[in-house]
Amino acid sequence: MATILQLNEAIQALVRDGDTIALEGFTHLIPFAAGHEIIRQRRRNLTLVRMTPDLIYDQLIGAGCAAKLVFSWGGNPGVGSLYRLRDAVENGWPSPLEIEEHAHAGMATAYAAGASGLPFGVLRGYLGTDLPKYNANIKFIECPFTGEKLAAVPAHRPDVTVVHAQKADRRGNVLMWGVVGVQKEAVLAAKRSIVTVEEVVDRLDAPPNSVVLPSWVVGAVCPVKGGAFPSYAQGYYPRNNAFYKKWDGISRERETFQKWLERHIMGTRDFGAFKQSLEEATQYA
Amino acid sequence: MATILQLNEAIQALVRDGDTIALEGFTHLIPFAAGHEIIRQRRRNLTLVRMTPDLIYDQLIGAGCAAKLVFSWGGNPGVGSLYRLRDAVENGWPSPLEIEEHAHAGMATAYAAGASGLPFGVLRGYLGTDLPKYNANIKFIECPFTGEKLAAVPAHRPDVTVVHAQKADRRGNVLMWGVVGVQKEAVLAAKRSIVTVEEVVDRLDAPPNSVVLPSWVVGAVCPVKGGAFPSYAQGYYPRNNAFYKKWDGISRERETFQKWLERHIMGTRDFGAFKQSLEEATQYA
Amino acid sequence: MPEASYSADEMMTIAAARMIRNGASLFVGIGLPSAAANLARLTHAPETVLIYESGTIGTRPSVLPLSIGDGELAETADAVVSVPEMFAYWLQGGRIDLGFLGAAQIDRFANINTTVIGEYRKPSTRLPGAGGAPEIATCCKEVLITLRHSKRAFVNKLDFLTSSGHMEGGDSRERMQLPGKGPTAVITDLGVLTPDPVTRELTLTSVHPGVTAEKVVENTGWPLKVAPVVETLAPPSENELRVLRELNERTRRAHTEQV
Amino acid sequence: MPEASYSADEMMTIAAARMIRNGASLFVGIGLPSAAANLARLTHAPETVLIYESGTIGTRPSVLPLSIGDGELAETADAVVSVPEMFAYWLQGGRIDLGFLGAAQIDRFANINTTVIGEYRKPSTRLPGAGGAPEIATCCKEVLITLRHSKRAFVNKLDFLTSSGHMEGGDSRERMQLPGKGPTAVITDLGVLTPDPVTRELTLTSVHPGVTAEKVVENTGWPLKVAPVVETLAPPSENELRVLRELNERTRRAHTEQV
Repeated sequence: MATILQLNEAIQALVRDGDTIALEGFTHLIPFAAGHEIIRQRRRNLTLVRMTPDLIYDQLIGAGCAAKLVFSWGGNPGVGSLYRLRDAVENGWPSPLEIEEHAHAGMATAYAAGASGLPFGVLRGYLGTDLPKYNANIKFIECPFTGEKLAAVPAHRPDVTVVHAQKADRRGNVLMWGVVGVQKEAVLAAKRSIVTVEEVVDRLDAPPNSVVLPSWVVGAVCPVKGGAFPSYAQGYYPRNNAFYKKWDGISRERETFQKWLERHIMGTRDFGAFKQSLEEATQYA
Repeated sequence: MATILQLNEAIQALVRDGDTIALEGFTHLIPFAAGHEIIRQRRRNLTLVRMTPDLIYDQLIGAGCAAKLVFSWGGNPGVGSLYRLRDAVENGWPSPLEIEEHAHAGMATAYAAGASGLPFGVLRGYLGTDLPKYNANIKFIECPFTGEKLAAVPAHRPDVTVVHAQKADRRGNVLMWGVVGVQKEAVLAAKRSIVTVEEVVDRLDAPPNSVVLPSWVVGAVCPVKGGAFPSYAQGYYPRNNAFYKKWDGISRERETFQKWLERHIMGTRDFGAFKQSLEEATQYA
Repeated sequence: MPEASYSADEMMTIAAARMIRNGASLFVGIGLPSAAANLARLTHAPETVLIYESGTIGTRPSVLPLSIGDGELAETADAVVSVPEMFAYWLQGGRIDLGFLGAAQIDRFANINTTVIGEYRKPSTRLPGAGGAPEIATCCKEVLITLRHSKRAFVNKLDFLTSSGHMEGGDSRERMQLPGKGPTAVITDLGVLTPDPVTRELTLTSVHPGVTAEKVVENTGWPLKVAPVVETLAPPSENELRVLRELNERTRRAHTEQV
Repeated sequence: MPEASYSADEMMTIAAARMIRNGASLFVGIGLPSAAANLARLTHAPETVLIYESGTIGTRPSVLPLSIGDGELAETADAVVSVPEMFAYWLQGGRIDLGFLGAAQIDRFANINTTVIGEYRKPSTRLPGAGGAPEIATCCKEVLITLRHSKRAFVNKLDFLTSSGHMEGGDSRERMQLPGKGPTAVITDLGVLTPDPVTRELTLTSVHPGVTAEKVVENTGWPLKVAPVVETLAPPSENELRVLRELNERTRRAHTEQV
């Protein structure tokens, strides 16, 4: 059964230095509040797994939490580069970052294999590309019936998966909807899990066949209103595209990034205070 | 784009002698009306694929439509045997029936592999059982990363899949809910498909993330009110458990079965007439 | 309560229900397993998570389903997933504490047959087949089996091995790398057999009230090992019996509406 | 309409949009592909089924999404599926008529690079990487590629092969058993290249109004083959230009709300 906790307690209890951790959410429902709390609690040497590192991993990497990144598309969506990721890969700042690079199909297959209790997943992928040259976790196998050549990737089995969802009930059953990405697979593939939610309600009122994570497969549920900002929560608030664009300027240079990090993340108590500090900075900018 | 057709036209156009055909629906939404129409149109030498043959394949087998059955659980759920299936397997009546026998996990994996465009699927299954001795379509492979032994089954790729759903809109987009079984996978795995529906509506009003088959992946949509009887359509009518029990008596002997078949299926024009004839038989019984 | 006031089947169902820990996730087959699981949920184990292979998770039916996919299972479930997802993410994913199976034949190492009596290609009786059982037997953390005791059912050699128990005994299951730990109890209408911790051979460890160890041995098709001390289980409590009978009566009424 | 009244980028988008057959299912990347696909949908191809890798099928956004998973894509979709399902059942399932990709580098056989400029382990520029592109390039029945024409982009040798086009040309793609038939056109801000039916080498077959074949050759990093007759495409129609500009303007406004 999931325990309903404050986010800082959940990160304290469930995320350890050196963990392999997946903070998932495909554009939608990205668990930014949890990412910030990991930065605040100064976790180190994490292996970060995520299809699209997005701003959330740019922040974790720039803050020095990561030793390795497993990913398939590392840009600022619709804007450009992730400069903290690039600085770590190209210049080893603030520390060297090992990368294990996949395509989306391979990452999705690896999460699904993890959720399925299989050691590996099979896909019609990677054929002809240079990716297998640089990633020993991409192999090729033969179909035992037709002899066709297919790609194989080992299952993702994160120590911890963190996702954000719209709702949980008081027993810790979780409901999400809209673009649901690989969140369910990432939670089911993980040894431990944290779900931040917009709200905790008396009754989920989940429509038939919706994406529900029953309480007993979730570790901790943490209410964090707005916890996916600047990504979005369908039915609650839209994606803050302006912030995604603004991040380009904040993250381009180490100095501006560090000032932003110190002021808005390290200098705030929690995600509510972070958002207030961001608002104040905008008002008086 | 799906074409909206009468059921007899759809069966006429899309189901051919010798086809491999999957009529799916896991207890719920079993496409009985379509099964009856295949019997009426006297299709022969079909390879019938279905996890649970249920009454629908007992009827098709007894009527002489089938040459082969691919399945994983062949009983009358909660009642007992499927006598027409047993008579075909044990005594070759009305004609010999080849069987290819799986477990549910293998069948589900094979449909998912078919939907995924893969030649085979992998599962942690069949280990230690006698099933692989009698089914050449169960092989074992090694994980290329861990060396673990896992089962492999070839993908199901039916010539035609037929399912029943609650609703379609006028463009042929299909919505189903409740126990959705392997229907989506079976449709996506097939070369051609027919979906019978309770009703055709102006707007689907599908909840987010519900099970929708977009019109362009469906061959024909056929409105058949009550077309899943005696199974059920959630939100429309319950399972007719009494008929499932009654089938035990109807199907036990060849003679009673044949009389039932002649009177209620061969002797009726369509599924509406079938149900009326069944009602009359009950009234005057 | 006088002895004759309950049947052997009722005692079997109640004995099986008692083995279910509150809060456990249960993968449930139709028939006796379903009755026992629901009885547990309605008595001492209200937090039990019932899972049926039709894709219904955390379901709370008011009557026993006739089929594994009855509408009420979906209506009262916490979540309803597709069948491929059920087998891949939930069962194979190793999330289920307890699998609950019936059987037509069982051998001394709790391997079971639900496929054929006689030769596979020329069966004397064709049974329904595997269904979800082989992977329930291997992927659940633990497995319970319930069936009626008879020499026809408790056989020296299975006609067909449908679902793996402890294979040839000893560590043969582990060597095969089957994920779960296999059957931990077989509950019959006479008593309960549990595998020997070392040899994994089924051993009679308790009997139902009024049943002797001799009677169980007589009804077993191999020379059944009997524990040095065989416990006698407590008879059904009034509450267990009342809840079970009400459940069966609700079920009977619900499944006999006119066609 | 006078020639200077539209930009080369607008012409590129419009030329790409014109290649989209009404009713086709399209797997769409962000940026130019998304603009072209939505322009097609808003002009000659209203029945086009737009699919984004975020899991949105048959979506009808009123503005261009900034990300591949913007909320409006889900709200206006016929169906929203999980990402594993999208890649397995929909893309790998072979259901998509047309994949639409951008690129940082392309070679003469329409293989593309979106991973790194320079050495992989010591890149001069680290690009976002593969995303969905490798499997879009192999599993869609047909692929269109759009990018701006320059010697930096149209290179003699890719720094990294991210997504397979026609490999080494000839039948090398077929020999590798890639399921789809690969890139059928490359649409740039100067014109359109199509693979030679036999050698599969990209060949200049049409130019935008006012562009010469020489200019395209000059901006290509290998000795570009030029078709015997190079067609000049029709300039943007008033309607194409109006719809595209309105779309871009709506998009600009929607993506600049205050933080």
